[in-house]
Formats: sequence, C-alpha cells, structure tokens
Amino acid sequence: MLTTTPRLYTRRPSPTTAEFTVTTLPPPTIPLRILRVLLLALRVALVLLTALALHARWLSSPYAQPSLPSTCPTGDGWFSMEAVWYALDTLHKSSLGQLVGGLVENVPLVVLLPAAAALCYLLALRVHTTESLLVMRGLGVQTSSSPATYLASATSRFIPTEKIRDIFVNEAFRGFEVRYYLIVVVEGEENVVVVFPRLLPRRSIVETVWRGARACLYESRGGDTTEEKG
Amino acid sequence: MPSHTDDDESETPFPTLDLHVSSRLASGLLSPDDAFPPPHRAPYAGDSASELGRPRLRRLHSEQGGSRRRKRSWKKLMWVKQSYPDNYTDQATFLGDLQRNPRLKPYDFWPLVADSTVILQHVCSVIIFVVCFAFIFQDRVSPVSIVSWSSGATVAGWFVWEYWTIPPFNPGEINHLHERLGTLKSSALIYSTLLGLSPILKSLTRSTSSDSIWAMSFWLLVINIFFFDYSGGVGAKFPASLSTNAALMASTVLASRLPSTTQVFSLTLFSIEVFGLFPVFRRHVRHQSWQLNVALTILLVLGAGLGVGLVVRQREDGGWNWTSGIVGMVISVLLAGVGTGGCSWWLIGLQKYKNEIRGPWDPARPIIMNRQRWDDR
Amino acid sequence: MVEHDGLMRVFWPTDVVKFDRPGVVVGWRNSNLDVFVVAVLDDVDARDVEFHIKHGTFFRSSPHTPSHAFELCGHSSMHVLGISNPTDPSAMNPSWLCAVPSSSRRSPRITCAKASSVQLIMYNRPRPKGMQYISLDPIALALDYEGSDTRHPKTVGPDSAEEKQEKQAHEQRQKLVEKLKQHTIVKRVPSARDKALAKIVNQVNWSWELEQTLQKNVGRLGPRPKRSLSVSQQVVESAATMRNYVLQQLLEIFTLYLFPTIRQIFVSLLTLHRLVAEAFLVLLEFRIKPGRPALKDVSATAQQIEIRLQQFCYWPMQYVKLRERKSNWASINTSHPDYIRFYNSLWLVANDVIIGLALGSYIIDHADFVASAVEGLLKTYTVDALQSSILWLTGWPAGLKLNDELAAFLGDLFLWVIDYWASKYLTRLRDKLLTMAIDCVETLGPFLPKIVWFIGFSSFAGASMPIAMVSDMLSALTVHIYSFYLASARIYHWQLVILQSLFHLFRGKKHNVLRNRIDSCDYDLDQLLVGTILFTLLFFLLPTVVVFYLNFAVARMIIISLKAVFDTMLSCLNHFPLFALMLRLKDPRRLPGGIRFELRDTLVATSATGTVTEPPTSVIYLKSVPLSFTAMFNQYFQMAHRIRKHYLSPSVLLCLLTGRFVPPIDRRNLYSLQYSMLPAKRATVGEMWKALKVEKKTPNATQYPVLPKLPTLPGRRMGRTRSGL
Amino acid sequence: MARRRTYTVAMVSDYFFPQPGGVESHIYQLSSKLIDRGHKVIIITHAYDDRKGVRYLTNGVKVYHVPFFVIYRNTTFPTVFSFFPVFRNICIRERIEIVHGHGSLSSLCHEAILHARTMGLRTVFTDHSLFGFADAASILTNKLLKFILSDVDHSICVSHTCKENTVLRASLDPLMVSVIPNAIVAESFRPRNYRSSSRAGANGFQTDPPPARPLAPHEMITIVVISRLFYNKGTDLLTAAIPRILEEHPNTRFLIAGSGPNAIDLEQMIETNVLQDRVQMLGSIRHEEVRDVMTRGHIYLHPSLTEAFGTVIVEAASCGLYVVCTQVGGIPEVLPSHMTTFAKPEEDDVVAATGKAITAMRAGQVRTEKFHDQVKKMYSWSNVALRTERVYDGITGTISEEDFYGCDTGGYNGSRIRDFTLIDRLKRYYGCGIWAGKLFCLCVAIDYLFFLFLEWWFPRENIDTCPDWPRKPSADERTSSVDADAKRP
Repeated sequence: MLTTTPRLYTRRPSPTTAEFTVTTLPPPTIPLRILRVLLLALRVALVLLTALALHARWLSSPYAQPSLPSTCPTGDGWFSMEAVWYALDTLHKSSLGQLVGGLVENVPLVVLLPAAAALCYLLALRVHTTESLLVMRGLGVQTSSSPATYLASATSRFIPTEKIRDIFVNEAFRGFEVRYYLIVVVEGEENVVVVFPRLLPRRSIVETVWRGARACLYESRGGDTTEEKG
Repeated sequence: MPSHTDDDESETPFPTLDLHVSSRLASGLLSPDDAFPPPHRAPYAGDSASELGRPRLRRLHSEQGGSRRRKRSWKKLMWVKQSYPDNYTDQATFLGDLQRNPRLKPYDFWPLVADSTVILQHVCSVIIFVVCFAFIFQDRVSPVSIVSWSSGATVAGWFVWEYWTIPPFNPGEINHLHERLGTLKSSALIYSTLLGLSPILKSLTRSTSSDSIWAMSFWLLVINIFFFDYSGGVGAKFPASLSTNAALMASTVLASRLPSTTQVFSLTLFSIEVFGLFPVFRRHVRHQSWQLNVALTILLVLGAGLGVGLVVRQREDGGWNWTSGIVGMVISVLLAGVGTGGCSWWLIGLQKYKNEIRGPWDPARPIIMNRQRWDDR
Repeated sequence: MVEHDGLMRVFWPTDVVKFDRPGVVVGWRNSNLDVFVVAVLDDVDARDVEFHIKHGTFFRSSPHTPSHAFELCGHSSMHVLGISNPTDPSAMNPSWLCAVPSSSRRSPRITCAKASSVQLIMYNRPRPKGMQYISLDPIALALDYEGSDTRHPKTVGPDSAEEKQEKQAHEQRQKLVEKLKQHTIVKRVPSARDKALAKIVNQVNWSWELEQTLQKNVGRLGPRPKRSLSVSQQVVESAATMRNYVLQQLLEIFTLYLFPTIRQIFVSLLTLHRLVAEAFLVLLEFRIKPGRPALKDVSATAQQIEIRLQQFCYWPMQYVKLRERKSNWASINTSHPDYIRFYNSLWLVANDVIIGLALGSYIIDHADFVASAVEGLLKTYTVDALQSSILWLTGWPAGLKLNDELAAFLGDLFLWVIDYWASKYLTRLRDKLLTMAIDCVETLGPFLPKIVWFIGFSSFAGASMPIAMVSDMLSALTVHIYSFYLASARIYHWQLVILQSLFHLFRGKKHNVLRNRIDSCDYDLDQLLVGTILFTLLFFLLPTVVVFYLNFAVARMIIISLKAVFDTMLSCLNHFPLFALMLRLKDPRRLPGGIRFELRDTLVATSATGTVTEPPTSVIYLKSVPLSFTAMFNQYFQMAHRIRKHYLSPSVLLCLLTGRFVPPIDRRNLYSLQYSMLPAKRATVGEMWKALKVEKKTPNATQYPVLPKLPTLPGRRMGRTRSGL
Repeated sequence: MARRRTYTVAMVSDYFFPQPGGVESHIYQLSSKLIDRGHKVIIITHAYDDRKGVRYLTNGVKVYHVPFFVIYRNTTFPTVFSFFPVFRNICIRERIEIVHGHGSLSSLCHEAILHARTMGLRTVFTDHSLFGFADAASILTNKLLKFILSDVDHSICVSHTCKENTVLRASLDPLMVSVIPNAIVAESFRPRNYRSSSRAGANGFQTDPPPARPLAPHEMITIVVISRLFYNKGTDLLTAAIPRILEEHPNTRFLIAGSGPNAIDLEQMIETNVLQDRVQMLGSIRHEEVRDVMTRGHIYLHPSLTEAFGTVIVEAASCGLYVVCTQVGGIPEVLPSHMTTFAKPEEDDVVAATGKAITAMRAGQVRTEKFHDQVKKMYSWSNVALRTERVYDGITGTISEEDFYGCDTGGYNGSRIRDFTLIDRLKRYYGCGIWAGKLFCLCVAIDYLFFLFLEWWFPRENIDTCPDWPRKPSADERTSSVDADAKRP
C-alpha cells in the first residue's frame, strides 16, 4: 500500500544529461498523501510520548528537584518557560501521563534508555527507498541513495569520466536468488561501485538504465559496440 | 580452466567413412579403422533386462537371438565405433564376469576350536591379573609373594625360551651373549624405573573416585583384549603396542589405588610380566608343541576359575574358601568349552548368509612380494 | 563548424544572476565549447576587455603575481567568453555565448551559435579568505608519510604475519582487478572535456579572488579620471598624505629596529629548546641493536614525552609553512590541512594542560589519600585476590579433581613468592605511610607518596603524562603476575608437548621430524613401560597445572586490557580531531569531502520572451560535500580494527590454550595513529634554524611588495603618480 | 531429421575447475562441444575459495558457483533441501530443459537431479567411477545412488564395466544406461615431432609417417608414470616394481609426475636402493604440462588398481607412447591391443609386462608414430557430444521410444519415459527397499511440498529470465568471462 515494486523515473532535460531514479514511492495520490501525513503525525506523537515517559522517569528519580509551583501563566507569558513547565506538569497529571508514569516508574534505566533509543530509531526509519544515477557527459556519473532514516542525509558518490573504466550489467547470488545489477568499474579501485545497491531493480529497469547511461555518457560512436555481458 | 580448447578444430561431420585407410596390422586384431562406423545405422531391435535378471536375459536371448542379422557382432570395446546404439545391452557378455562369493572356504569345526584357544589363553591371563590385583587390594595375599612367584616363573620361562630359540649347536654364541646382556640391562632399567616411580604412582589418583578408576581400567583391559595381535607368529617380535600400552596403563591406574609402595611396585612389575612377556612365551609354546599349548590353556582356565571363585566368595574369617574355588574351576571349564565350541559352531552357521558380489569394478588387491609395507595399512 | 556532439558546458557562478545591463562575460575557455565563467563585467566593450586581459592590466596592482593563478587554472590567460544582454546578437563572435538573465528561474539563459545543447553548471564560489575550497577527494587530516616502517625498522612475531596475510589478500584483489580490466571491450580515450575536471576545480577555487581583481580593476577600462584637482582637494590630500607619512615612518622604525631584535631573541630561544629536545629524543630513541626496542617502545611515559617533543619540534616548521600562505594568493589551498593539523595539535595540548592542571592540583592536595588508595588497590587486587585464588585452587575448586601434592606444591611456591613480594614492597609500605621513617630504602614504601606527588606534579605537563605514568606503574607493580604467568605457561606447554609425544608412543607411532608426519614404530618393552607410566602420570597431573595456568593467564589478560584502556585514553588525549570537529560544525566548506551535483528541474524554455530560441539546457548545481565524520575518525577505526585483529584472532586463542606466550601487540601498530600527525622524519636543528631565518626575512618582502614590471600602457603614468605621491 | 532440436542443459556437479581432474575436464569439453552444436549449456557447481557467483568461460559456457559449505575434498555438505531455492531460481531464469548430473559422489548433483524431477525437468546422470560392494562407504553410496537413479530419465557410463557396475548398484534397467566414453583433445596431445597431416586428411589420403627406426640397445628408454600417488592408483605396485625393472633393464629410467600421500614411499624406495639418477620425480604438474612430460618418454606405465575409463592412457597413446597398464576396471576396453600391454595387478606381472614392452620397443615392433592419428579417430569430444545429444533426443521424445529403446520391450510392458506425476515417482522410489523406500518417499513428498511453497513464496514471474548467449559464437569473437566475484551486492 505505502510502497510499490521499484519504479524508474527518468529526467533528461538535455540529451547529454540524464538522471535515472529508482524508487519504491508509489505515484502520489490523494489517499496516499493523507496516509503519509497521518503516519508522520503518528510518528511524531510516539516520539513525544517517549520523551514524556523519560521525563516522567526523571521526575520519579530522587535527583529531580520539586516541580515548581504550576500556575497557569497569563496572557503574555504563553511562550515562556513557565508555560512549558506548566504544560508538562498538567500532562503528567493527566490520565495519559499517569499511565505512562506508572508504566516507566519501576523500569530500570539500563532497560529504559536503550529501549527509548531503539524506539526513536525505529520511528525515524523511512518507508521508501530512493536511489538515483545522474549521468553527465563530460563530467561523469553520480550515484546517490536516500538514507535509511530521516536523521541522516543522503549519501552520494561522484565518479569522474576519466575514472570510469566501464559500466556493465552483472549477475550475482543474493540470498536464494540470482540478481542482475548495474556496476561501474572505477579506475584504480579494488571494489566496483554498485548502482542501486539497496533495491536491486529488475532486469528490464537495469537494462534501460544501462543503455541510457551509455548513450548519455559516451558519444554515439562508442555507444553500443559492447553487447551486454550477463 | 584448461589452456586447450578445441574450438578452432574443424570437425568433419561425424560419422564419416574414410575408405582409403586400410589396416596395416599383421595380426588379426581389430584395426584402428574400426574406429569408423558404417555409413548407415541399421534399424535394430533392442531388448531389455529386468533388474539384475540374468536368467531372464538368457531367456530373451534364446527367444530372439537369431532374429538379428548383423554384419559384425557387438564387442565389449569402446574404441570401436559399432553399429549398435550406446544403450545396447549384449546378453552374452553383459555382467559376464560377475562372480559371487569367489573365495569362500568353509571352516571346519575342530581347527576353529583349536585356534580359539589363543583368545581363551589371553582372556584367562587378563582375568588372572585382575584376580591378583583383587587379592592384593583386599590384603589377602602379600604382593611380594605374588611378584616373587611370577618373577620366578618368568625367569624359568626365559630359560625355556632360550632353550627353544637357540639351536643346540650354535655358531653365533657371541651375539646371543649380547642379547642376554641386553635383556639383563633392560630388565634392570625397568626394575629401577618402577622403584623410582612407584611412590609417585601411589598417591596419583587419590582425588579421583574409585568407580571412575574401575571403569577406566575395565575399558583399558577391553581395549587390550580386542586389539591384541592373536595371529602373530613367533617371528613377530612384540605384541602390538596399543594393546600392551592399554594393559600397562590399566595396571598403572589400578596400582595407583594401592596404599603402599611395595604393593604398587609389585603389581606393576607383575603386570609387565603378564602383559609384556607372557604372550611371547605363549606364542612359542603354541609354536613348539600342540600338547603343551592345550596343557597351558587348561592350566590358565583352571587358574582363572579358581581365582575368580576365591575372589567372589570368601569366608568371613578372611581365609580361603576352597569350595567356591573348586566350583569356580568347574564353571570356568564349562564356560570355556561352551564358549569356544559354541562360537565356532555359530561362525560356521553364519557362512551360508554370505553373499559377496565381485567383478572387474572392484579395486584389485595388488600382490606384492615384500608385504610388510602394506601390512600395517 | 559544429562540435561533434554540440554540447556546450558552462560553469556559472551562482551569485551572478541579476545582470540587466549589457556586459562582457569573462572566464576560462577550457576547450572549444567548455567555458568557465568567472565574472560578468558591466558596461564595457568586449574587444577592449580582450585587449586588456591579454596585456594583464587587471593584475597590475594585485599584491601577488598572477602566474600562480594561471598555472593552476591551466591557461595562460583568461578570455572573453561572451556577452550578457547583447544589443545585437548577430554582431558577435559565433563561438561566444550570450547570457540573458531569466526572470523565471535563478539561472541565466545561455545560448551559443555553435551549441546544440547546453549544460549549465551553477557553482557558488568558495571564499578563499575564509579558507573555503572544494576538492575532488576528501581533505587528508592525517599526515601521510610513506612507509611507517622507516621509523620502526623491524617487527617480529604474528604482527608481521598478519600484515603478510593482509598483503596477500590485497594482492589477490589486485589480481582480480587486473582481470576485471581485461573485460572492458572498448577503451575510450577521454576527451578534453573529460580531462578538464581537475582544472575546473582549481578554477572554482580561484574564481572569487579573480573576480575581485577583475571588478576592482574594471574601472581602468572606463573613461580616465580627470587629471587636474582643485586646490582645496590638493591641500586635504597632502595633509592626509602627511599624516600617513608620519605614521609610516613610526611603523618603519618599529619594524626595522625593534621587531627584529625581539624576533632574534625568540628564534634563538626556540633553537635552544630544539637542541634540548633533540638530546632527549636521541636518548629516547636509542636502541642497543637495530632490532631491539627503544625506550619509547617499552614505556608509555617515554612514548608520551617523545610525542610531545616531536610536536614541539614540528610546530615551528608548520608555522613557517603557514606563514608562507600569507605571502601568496589566498586561493592556494595546499596548506589548509597543515593549518588544521597545526591548530588541532595546539588545541589538544591546551586541553591536555587544562585537564592536567585540575587533575594535578587534586592529586597533590590529596597525595596521602591517593597514595593509600593506590596502595590499597594494589594490595587487594595484586596480592590478596591472587593469594585467595591460589588458596582456592589448592583445595579442590569447583569439584575439580586436582592432585593434592602437586596443587599444594605449586600453591606454596606461588604463595611464597607473593609473600616475599608483598613483604618487600607493600607491607612495609603501610607503616611507612603511617610513620614516615626514613629507613629501608630498598622498599617502595616511602617512595609511593613521593611517586604520587611526582605524578601529580607531572600532570601539569598535561593529563596525558600521569596517565602514561600510571600505565607504566601498573606494568611495573604487576611484574610478579607477569612472571607467574610466564612460569605456569612454560610448565603447561611442556606438559602438553610431552603428553602429545607420549600419546604417539601409546598408539605405537612416532612423529617423524624429517618428513613431518606420523610413522609407525615398534618400541622395546622398557620404552613402552616408562612411556606409559609417564603418560599416566602426566595425564592425571594435567588438570592441576591447567587451573593454575588459567588463573594466571586470566590475571595477565586483565592487566593487558587495563593497559589497553590507558592507551586508548592517551590516544584520545593526544589525537582527538577536536579542531576538525569544530570546523565541521562552524564552516563545513572548510573541510571538503568531495563534490556533488544536483540536477534542477528546468521548466521548458519558452522562446516567447527570448529573442533567440534557447537550446535544450540542463541546469546542474555543483556543491561541495563536507567531510564525513567516519572519515574524520578513520584512524580510530583502523586502530580498533588492528587491536581486534591482534587479540581476537584464533592464533592468539590457540596460544592461550596451548600455553604459548601471547605476544603483546606491537606498539607501532597501536601508535600508528599517534604518529599520523607528525612527519616521519623530523627536521634537524640546522633545517629549523634555516627555516626560521628565512621566515624572518619573508615578512619584509611582503611588507614592501616589488611591483611587477609595468607594461607600457596609457594607464601607466597614472599608476606611477598614485604610488609616488 | 530435418532440423536438429536444441536444448538448454544444466550440467551439475561438485567437481569443476579450478579443481583439476577427469570429471572436470569431461564436463568442460562436453559442454563446449554441445554449445558448438547449438545447444545452450550452463554449469552449476559450488563456490571455490575465490570463485563465487557467475562466471563465463571461453566459448560462452556460463558457470554458477553456488556459495556452499564445502566438506571433504570439494564435496558439498549434503543439505538436501537448502540447495532447492537457488537451483529453482537458476533453472527458471535460464529456462533449463535438461539437468545433467555428473559424479556419483557429488551430493550437489544428486540433489539437483531430485529437485529437477520435482520441477518436472528431464534428467541425465553420468557416472564416472566404479564402486565395490564391500565396505560401508560404498554401501551407503549405493543406497543414495539407487535413490537418485530410480527416477532419473537416463544414465550414462564411461565404460561397459562402469555400466555393469552402475546397473548392479542402482538396480537399473540396462537399456536405460548408455555407454559413452570419455575423449581427449587430440590436438593438445601430439607426439613430440609430429607434422600435422591435416592437409592429407582433407583430401582423404592418409600419408603415414615414416616408420620409426628401432632403438639401439644402449639407447635410454624412458618410462613415464603420471598419476596421483594414492593407494588405489597402485603406487604400492609401482614402488615394488620400479627397482626390479631398473635392475633387469640397464638403459631405462623412470619419470614420475604427480603427488599424493604415497609419494613418501616412492622417495623412501629411491633412497633405500640408490636410484636418484634413474628415477626422477617431478611432483604434481598442471594438466597443460602433461603432454610435455609424456613426450619425454617412450613407455607409459599405468599400475592403477581400479579405473572406470582411464583417460590418461588414451592421452599417453595419443602422445605416441606404448602403454603398459594393469588389466582392471574399464581399462581393457579403452585401447586396441597393439597399443598396450596388459598386466595382472601383481608385482611380478607388472615387471614382466614392462620387460616385454621394453623389448618390443627396442625391436621396433611398435609403430608408435601412428598412434596419434589412430587415437584421434577413436576418441573425439564432438563424437561424445553427438552421442550425448542422442540421449537427450531420446529422453525428450524427439526420438520415439521405440527408436531409442528398441521396439521390443521384452516383457517389460510399460513405457520407459519417466512421467512426472507424483504418485508414479513415489511408486518408483518405494521400490528402493523396505525401509529406504519409505524414507525416500518421505523425502520426495517433502521436496514436493517445498516446491509448492517456493512457487508461492518466490513466484515465477518475479524471476527475470536472462538473455541467451548468441548460439554458437564463431571462434574469432570470443569474449572473455565476466568476474562475478569482483563485487557482490
């Protein structure tokens, strides 16, 4: 529902520059957008709840100073520190706060903190994976892939043209199956660079990208003399 | 991957016929030109065989053996290109040299019994050793007496052995003297070693529980009995190391349970005599005369029985219970007879279940003059 | 003629988007259709600009010679690339481009007569004054000197073996790579445009300064300023110049007489210090034989001192190198890593000293308490715990069936040694702590507070010093455990070997040493007998020895791990990339980790507004990728990997099990990190002296820049008058 | 037949390059020849230390090195079902029709055949080795072989003896076992000074090489031995025979290539009766060097104790050596008797036979110079490929059953075409033995369920088929292989 099998987008504003994007993001529709917004809201809520639980644990610990007198600040002081404290206090006093506090009250910290961290990490995980290959004649190719979590930033790798030995489609064992994948052989490096490493798309997509990349990267003279290996 | 690939080879479409080649071989052998099949494949009637059914094959063959006309009969050769399909099965030769139970020689009863005396003797000597240990352990016999008796017997046996091995008129007196000196030296070495080590052995396994010691020594003795080299003739210089070592280790372990140094010393020495030297003597006896062998066997059986009887039941005043000893002797004789006879008879009975298939596919046993290289394989 | 693929590549600075007046686009022409735009000069005539660029008018008053720029950017001079907002596009050179600011998007419209398609690559200029720059490959924080083994001649033991197998794996992969290379079918020769990338990176780095120069001097191309000034202006001007003159004189007096003497004193001080340091270093690095370990290899303190001294020796050179930076274009970015390294080590030392002050003051104030605490720790852990464990072993521990006699013997032996040790060094120490009597100098007792005090004092030289000392003290005070470990391991190993050979004898075989295989052999009776009895003996004695051995081996392992912890702390204090982290947070562009391109969506160029129809254009943004944190801490990862590979390897486990000696990891592997910040070969005193001398001269050179030889130009006299007045 | 039907075949075996050996070269040569005949062949084997993934060999043979746990002597651990998913994936993506397994000790091959039957593919099994019936290991192997072969479509043996053995072991229908010998690449086993008679062969006339002059009595005769020095290769015979031969015939020397556990005995023999100058041990040599070693000698001595086919003696004869070999296994069927002297596997007989051979060589009665051409006529891989192709035709029904098995089904009134219905397969397996039969049936049932599960879990349409290599690439545009192990995702 939220994800599809990897699909290929191609952006090619000029014949010598093309970007091939493979993503599991389904074409945007209204219900999908609503769903994603809801999901995001749910995540945020859960993270806040975790923070609340940690704070409650802190309050229950002996180090916590007695909570300052909670008076509902008047008009001007809405955005002051007292307001935040007051909100927290009321939250803790509320039934939800009571419930959470009761839950985490007698959980040892060695369990609680890693659990909270793990939960936050899980909540930060992305649903979709997007990987792209940018081909610019005369400059080189650049592979980039969306990070696993919302916290990290996208990682990209640029390979200049004169460092590229070859681009070809290869096959290898992965788990219980044999998959096709597109690799770039880089001059003077031990490991070849795998394009779309995380979601290895089907052969049709890989072949399209392969042909497109060659046609875009090299002049038509050397373009298709090599027939695909694998 | 190989360097040679014959892709560049331009194969003449196969099969072809090259008539220009003629056999230049003098003898009537098949010429290499047979490597070329006839131009056409004659339609043929293949036939089948049920699983391993040679009688059925024969029958089929008799039925339509003549219904086939061939210009050249099938040969069990591969370098000939024959006009038969690859899966053709020729009844005449298929499984031709399959033979069952090729070398099956039936055993006779009495020789079998006679041979089984060797095992009997060894088992009995082991039993006697255990009995002596039991005596020493229960402080019913002084270890010194045992070791002195056995040493005396050993020395006597050694003289007898000398008498047997050395022919009456001996040219090489000198090297025999050397042998004797060597024997004396090694015996002195053994003696001193035992004297030195027995105090250490005394307390070796105190912390270990007795049951584990019993079990260990039992298994070691079993190893000794099973790995003993019964077939060895007089020529074999020494009993197989593993069994001897197992027996010695068993005796050491047992000795380490004993409280006093003299006991340890005497038991170990006794074990050496029983397991190290006595088998050699027994071999010579069997080699020398049949009567002596039988007498020795009976003696051992009786001794073992007596010992067991004396051990298992003792009078409350700690004295010897001769009646149970006598009973033990009788039982042992009976057991020995039944065991040897029964086992031989059973073995003979088993022979008819033997079904051994032999054929050219079995790895051949090479026959080599000096066999010692691959006896120990 | 049309280029074979008619692709035009234009590098365009992002800050030039709004240019509404007709102007000239100036930059580098890397190849026919591959241009790099540096600046857009407004309201000037293209041919005029061309002329002046050719004659270098623009660089006349620049402080440094433009040759650097030209050689780094790979061209003898800049060119006029095209025209912005052309009045009549028909009248321009066909190979010129014509740039029009586009209202819709943030990038201009580029058209060229020759180009069938355009790659418009927008780059934003790094500020060389802020030491920003971009580079293709990540900036190297570590000093890479070839072959650390030049510094450490030989390593023996499993380390070299590990490295060997590492090397083998590497060669294996290399072979595979070579094989892979054979599989490419067509080898394409990279076109000029492909090769231009390195140049382009330099051009990007230079573009800011060049543009500044161009814009500053573009006024020269305009109508000349009028020659004659009014009187009042002359008066004012002369007054101003008078004041400037006086100030300049004062400055000259200072710089000419006062400053050099101060500098002279400073330099001589430095050199003196350097000499002392040299002496210490020679002492520390002295080896009896080339193979033998030097003092710094055995003791952590010596190592620490050596690192500090090396840093002290390296700083002046670094500083000199950094000063050279000032005397040239700011865009030359070769010395930026040095800069980072220099300040990083300064910061680290500062931190070290700060922490050390706190630590040291604490220790010195509570010397007695610390001493007693240390003594208590030593007593409980290196004596009492050991004694209790040995006592525990002598009575059958955990139902192990040990041999009483042997256990008692071993236990008594070790206990006796421990008692001796404790009595000699620790028991006395207690009462000495109570009553400071000054006798029995052979004991450690009275020295312990002194030692503690000394350590505390030493920590004024940085917190790393006491840590190193403690680590050394630990290894010194646990010598007895080490010796126990050695002894028991030796016994255990012997026993194992004997048991193995005796087992062969038991099976009636023997190990053929020549062929290195098991032969069958028939022994004599006495051999069999003795062998079997010995076998039984040793077999039953084995467990006893094993437990003792394991006991001490565990103790030894604990100590090793402790020392590892200390070493980690040391390496953190000495080489934490603090400055780099700060930079990463403050200004990521100063730590380039590569470049990244972004393809922007271009809405279809409508030729409604544009006079000429625009060729298909793809707008790409060139961005600089900041250095990743993993790359910053790369050396730590390497060190951890090395330690893991050494201590968690099966070979070490085998050594433990068979009682062979577990070799400690070679300090070189451990401290490859330590030295990665220092040059492999330190500069000698003479070099340093020379460098300092030179460095003394250079500022004078920079203060009075020799003007480049002026070409004969109409603007020449004007220039002279300005400098003359 | 108007147009030959071509198949896509998967050769499955544990034994393949880089590991040297007879089975390996058999698979390689057969595959390349089949490809030359227009079929599509892939090879499935397990991963060797640095070879994982997919590789291309010369002539477009595609090799899948399936990463697997390897136990003793490159035989994979018999995990019955864990191989199935990968195997199914490969078969589907390569559109395999026939699975051809090699080697009765390779568990990979057995599993592949079992799964192939479950997936409804035709299967062929080639047996390269002989097994006795005595020891426990062979009994176990025979049970396993029975299990596998009771459902295989057709079996191929490399010699008639091997056929008899296989028929006995797996209790097969003899007509479902074909005998197709090994072959050699004659071009790479030429005598030393061999002038190629291809031109003469072209126009049909075979110009014989001039007869070799008889060797003078003082001339040195070199006896070559090339074999792995294991017990069942008859190293003991060799060790016992060499000193006697050397002392009976003064002007002879030995050239021994190969290594193994029994090399020690040979060295000891050489040391004990001082023969260092007359016996030369070369150690193990690569397969490419075999020819060079052989051409250094006159007589090839092959004292093996068991041999299914004995390719090496064919190679020796092709190199123009006179062959002295023990009369065991399939060896007597391999060469015509004017190229060989047979000996019983006894020390004396080996010595005597070698003596006869030496005297014959000295007398010049042996026309060794003609051996090469004759052997080239006898054994060629293209012939093997042709005959294997006929087997494929037979099992796929391209040749009618009557043609293939003969019209008379001899009382065995039932088709020999193995159909794929589960119940029939179970019936066949059930006949394998009292307990074994039930066990095998259980195995097959589980396998079938597993197959259904896989069909549901990895649907066929999610497996993308790979493009066929252009059939029969001409020899000039030969593209080298792609290393799949450079990088795995």
